[in-house]
Amino acid sequence: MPEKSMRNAINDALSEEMQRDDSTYLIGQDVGEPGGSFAVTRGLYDEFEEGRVIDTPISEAAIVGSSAGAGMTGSRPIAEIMYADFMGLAADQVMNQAGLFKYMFGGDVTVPITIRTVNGGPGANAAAQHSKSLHGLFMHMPGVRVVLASTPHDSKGLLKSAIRCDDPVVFFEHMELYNREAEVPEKSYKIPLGEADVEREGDDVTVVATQKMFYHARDVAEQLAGEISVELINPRTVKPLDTETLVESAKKTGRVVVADESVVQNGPASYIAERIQQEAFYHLEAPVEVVGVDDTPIPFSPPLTEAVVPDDEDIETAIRDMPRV
Amino acid sequence: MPEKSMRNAINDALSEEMQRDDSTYLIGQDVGEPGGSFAVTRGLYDEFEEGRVIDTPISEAAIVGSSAGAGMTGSRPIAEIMYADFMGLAADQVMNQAGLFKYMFGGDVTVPITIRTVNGGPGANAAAQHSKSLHGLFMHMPGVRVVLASTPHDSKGLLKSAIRCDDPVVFFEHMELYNREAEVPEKSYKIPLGEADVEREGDDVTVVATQKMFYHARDVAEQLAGEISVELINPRTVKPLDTETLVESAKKTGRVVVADESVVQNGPASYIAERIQQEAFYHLEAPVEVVGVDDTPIPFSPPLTEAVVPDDEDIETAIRDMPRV
Amino acid sequence: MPNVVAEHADRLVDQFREMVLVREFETRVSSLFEDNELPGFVHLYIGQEAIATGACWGLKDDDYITSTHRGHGHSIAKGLDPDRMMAELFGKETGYCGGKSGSMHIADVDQGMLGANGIVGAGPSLAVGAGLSIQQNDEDRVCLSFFGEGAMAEGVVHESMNLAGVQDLPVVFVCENNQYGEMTPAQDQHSVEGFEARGDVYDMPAETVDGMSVQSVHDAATRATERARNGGGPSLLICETYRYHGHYEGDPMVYRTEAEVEEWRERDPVDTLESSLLESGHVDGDDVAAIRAEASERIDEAVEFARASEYPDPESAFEGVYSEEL
Amino acid sequence: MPNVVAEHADRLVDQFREMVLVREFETRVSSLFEDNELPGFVHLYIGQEAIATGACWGLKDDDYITSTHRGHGHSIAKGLDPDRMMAELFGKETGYCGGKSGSMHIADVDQGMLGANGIVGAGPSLAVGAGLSIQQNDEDRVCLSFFGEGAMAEGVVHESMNLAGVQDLPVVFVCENNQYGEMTPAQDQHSVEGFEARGDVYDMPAETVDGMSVQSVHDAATRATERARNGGGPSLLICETYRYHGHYEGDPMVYRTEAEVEEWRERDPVDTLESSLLESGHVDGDDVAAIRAEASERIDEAVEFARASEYPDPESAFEGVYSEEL
Ligand SMILES: Cc1ncc(C[n+]2csc(CCOP(=O)(O)OP(=O)(O)O)c2C)c(N)n1
Ligand SMILES: Cc1ncc(C[n+]2csc(CCOP(=O)(O)OP(=O)(O)O)c2C)c(N)n1
Ligand SMILES: [Mg+2]
Ligand SMILES: [Mg+2]
Repeated sequence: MPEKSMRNAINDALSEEMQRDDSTYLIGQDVGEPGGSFAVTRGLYDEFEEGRVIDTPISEAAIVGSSAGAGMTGSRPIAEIMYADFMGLAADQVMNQAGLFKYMFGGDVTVPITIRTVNGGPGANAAAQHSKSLHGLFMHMPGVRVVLASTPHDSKGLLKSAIRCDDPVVFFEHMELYNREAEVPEKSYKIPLGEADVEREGDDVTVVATQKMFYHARDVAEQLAGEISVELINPRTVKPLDTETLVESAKKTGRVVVADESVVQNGPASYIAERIQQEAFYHLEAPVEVVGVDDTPIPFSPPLTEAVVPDDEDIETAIRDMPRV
Repeated sequence: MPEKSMRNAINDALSEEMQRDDSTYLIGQDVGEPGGSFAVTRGLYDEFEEGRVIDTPISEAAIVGSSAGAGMTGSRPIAEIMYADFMGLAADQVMNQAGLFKYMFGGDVTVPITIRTVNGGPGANAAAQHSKSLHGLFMHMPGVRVVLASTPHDSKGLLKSAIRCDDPVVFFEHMELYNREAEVPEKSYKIPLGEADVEREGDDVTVVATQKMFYHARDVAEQLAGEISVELINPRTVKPLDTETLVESAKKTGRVVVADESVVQNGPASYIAERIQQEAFYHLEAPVEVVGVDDTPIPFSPPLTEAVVPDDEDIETAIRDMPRV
Repeated sequence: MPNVVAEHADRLVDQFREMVLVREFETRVSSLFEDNELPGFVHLYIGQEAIATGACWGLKDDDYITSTHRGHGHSIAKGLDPDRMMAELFGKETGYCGGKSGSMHIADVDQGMLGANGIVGAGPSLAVGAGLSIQQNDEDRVCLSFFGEGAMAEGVVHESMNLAGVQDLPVVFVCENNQYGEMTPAQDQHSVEGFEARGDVYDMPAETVDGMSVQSVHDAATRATERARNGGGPSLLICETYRYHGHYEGDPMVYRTEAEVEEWRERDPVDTLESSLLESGHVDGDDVAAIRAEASERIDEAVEFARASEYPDPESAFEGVYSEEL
Repeated sequence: MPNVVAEHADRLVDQFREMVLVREFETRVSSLFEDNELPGFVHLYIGQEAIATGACWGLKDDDYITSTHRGHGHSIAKGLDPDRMMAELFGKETGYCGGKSGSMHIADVDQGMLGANGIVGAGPSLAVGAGLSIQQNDEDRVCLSFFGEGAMAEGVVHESMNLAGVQDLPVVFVCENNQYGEMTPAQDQHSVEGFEARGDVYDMPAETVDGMSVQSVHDAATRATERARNGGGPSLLICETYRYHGHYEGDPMVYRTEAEVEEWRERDPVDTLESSLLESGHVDGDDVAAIRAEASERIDEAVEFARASEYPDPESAFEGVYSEEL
């Protein structure tokens, strides 16, 4: 299998799905001729006929709102919002429009839209308004599915499923992972929304890790091998959440660390921890440990960013601090 | 002590604080001469001199954004957003502006603004876009404090603290509680942000309940008295959260139910449950139970609304289902 | 207007019939609400009938509209069935949305009605999306987007008109200026004189129309929809009108005088049209009485249908959130 | 422009000095960035100097401005200290925000600079808030709000201008039309010809200004700020300009031609002013050389200051989120 960056794997998914289905189109700021701000959509403007790749004004609400309207009228739009940080400007369009129509209108309508956005990479030192991981906000909105891209392989398969899904999906790509390369199959494949991936089996402790934290956790698991046996799970989609896989693992190991780059306060890692504790309670040796950002905006200066954003050291500490490991 | 509705207690708090501090002003849709959509601001337009109570166009982003700017320049604005459901339109102004300035600008600036809004009352059958409880979204935003009004007494004291607080505060009033009456002291008083209220002591099970769920829980505790001894706690502020009081109670009773009207998925009740499980783990007899809305928009028709929104029955069931109670 | 009436007599009689039906629907809703037969709250269209009827008249079944919290008139004008609308207001399972929407979210996407909407200013961005669908597939359709003058202040309305202008979309923006947004006068919320200048901002034709005259609305809307159909891009119509009832049923209406209401009533779209038709001799008193009786009966039926219908199964409350269960 | 130069020679020389300083700051930042001395990313103001300098010239220390992601020029023009700015770009503790902001959020509220802002379109609503503070306290202040033409498409900018218009606030909206929003030409994002019509929409004077001429910007801004100070309400200035560098440093700039850049360079605000001043005899070559050398030294100092400063204590990362620890 050839190696591909996550950027190119996503680009492939977009290209394949747009070829497959004429009702798809791409819409966002600079996604057209310029090829997107992280070059993810490069080449698509030339590949497809006029109008399939639409550059917009800087209008996040209209990008997402129009996608909701287009989704109801036979299109399958794929919208891009440059950074998840800007999703606040389109929060109503996700929460009160796209996410509610199916239900509110009695169940028959579908709103098959995908909103791709970038969980800002704090490591790029773009500071507090361009660095946040914000999938937690959207997990709280009924009717909306929430997917996290981590590996090139998964990103491609998940994005294809997201585009084909008849519900609104918010698809988060982590900025610092675009250049990561890994093997990606040549042939077309999808990964169902709602299936966690057990990346590595283990007996002593379960680590549930998303996006960049997944890579940190993988390194840690590798290093600890022989000493502590880590079972590493990437949930991949957080809504729906594959609680079954997570709970099963928790029951086996009895110890769980959940690592996610979002803020911990009412954040996704805390929620996942709660679900596991709820369902695996009588099998747990210790409370589920949460690794994330502790109620702090992302600062600019590298030593400050490093202090705030969790890394492999924090995951290792959480594992080692588990009682009786 | 005289009895007062929550509406009037809030009105009193606004009036007292606006008299006390000339740098305060009220801003929102219909808050002026019309007296606000739930009549909460009635009389204030006449009470204060011109310009202190400002009616705006229907522009949620500008209402909150301008408050952030005014807060930085010596004012202490009190903004009203008619329904929490509309806060999506001002999410950026809370998350990326008001909430971040102090930190992002190096710590010296303060943004002393209060955003009052209404956690929609699903019982009023206003359906999916006018019924949500949305404090969970704002708990996830660093720099922002989040307060919930439940009783007339607490509402007044908490709102006064919120207005005097030098940080942005989102203050949620539950629509169905405006008419509830209870004793409110004549003299001025404040309730600190971050102190839970132990409404009732008990030994068998701790119930943590917010806003309308607090009243349901109070009724249930009353009914169960003699059979099951319920300790009832109203967290009052969810950011900061008085984890200490909650955990102490959990350690004592060993069984906890958290009831909140928000969606459970990545919602405040789940987060509170997680915090308690984390810190009281070794004292718990059972996993913390969560009562809330299960991943569903609020429907219109009364039998549907009743099915979706938790009530006293759900709280009682959760208590009775606790193992070995 | 005698000449105009003569020229378009048949259509005007039909439009009169529809406007009477809308008025009858709304008047009945008002009393049902007062009698506590309807849950939630309702915003009535009484006074604005000429706009929905005039603007939707030339639309095809497969054209689209977006609506607002004040959407009953738009729904009827787009061909929705009063039975199922009324059943929805009652929260019954036979309602358009199975009791999930109520007044504020009635929708029938198959009929091109993309939904009433409880978020002020939400419709225009949906209309832009419908316009994008039409443009993508080169369809012979248009989308009309109704919104109140209060919505003019919402950011997303601005974004949407700008995007429609830049992309030359087949969307007609129909602003109904009924002089108030809730309890606050329009002139306290905007430079009302500046509404038309938005045409220059978004590079689309803009026109102010007498919203109490179905003929005027019809003419302007026909020009705008034809232009949109022919690839000429979006337009903006500002229709001057008034609502006689409160913002919501139960509104004490302290913010305006009876005299003001009376002044507007003199321009009532239904009554003035009736007078013109009578004057020009295209209908007589009996015809009018028949039309009114017919509307009344139609709404009787709708109310009966709604009353006789069942409440939805509570279990259905948990269905339809996702396209398949999660 | 000889007459104008003669009349305002002293001011123009001072403005020239400031514009040279901004250009020197930005040019140095560009090379520091290329040398990987600066973390994050930076958006440079080169080409637009006349706007910040011209618009801020008449401001008092206690007047306010709001800025953008491209904010270094505004900061210098509002009197911020290049040392502390540069230290902030380096992420050092002596920076304006202790290393927490970087290029995109430099602020000094005490100096009336309400912050660069990484959210396009965020500034105007903050400016409206400053305007409300000024109005509440009847202060003799104004707020200038700088934003790019791309921000014109953001809903909150529309809401803010509307609110400023309705409330008659002392705010001057300064739109810098540098022809591009990131990589997309302005005319693909708006009806550029329609920018001025926003004045009619919000009932405020609107004026298009040569943003390459400090004199033109100065004149228009002076009129607008005077009007605002005197209770005359808000205005809109649209300043036509250009950025020579990429949207961000590192931008490959495939979206425009070298010829286009060259065309604009002929109108360079610093060079044309230099020529005018030389021509009119108010400065000679030595003066210019001295001014340029002085700026260069000033920036040398700033860089030295920044380099010599310490990184902040990592523990400080957790401080300053709330006014007291939660
Ligand atoms: C985003 C949002 N803000 C506020 C409201 C509350 N609200 C409902 S209707 C209304 C007034 C709307 O005025 P207008 O657009 O003129 O429509 P009209 O009611 O006059 O038909 C307001 C403020 C809302 N529903 N949505
Ligand atoms: C809300 C938001 N959307 C998108 C972006 C990404 N972005 C940063 S600068 C920029 C272009 C802004 O254009 P303009 O307002 O003309 O300012 P200029 O860069 O030309 O100075 C964009 C789209 C952002 N920072 N914020
Ligand atoms: Mg209106
Ligand atoms: Mg620009």
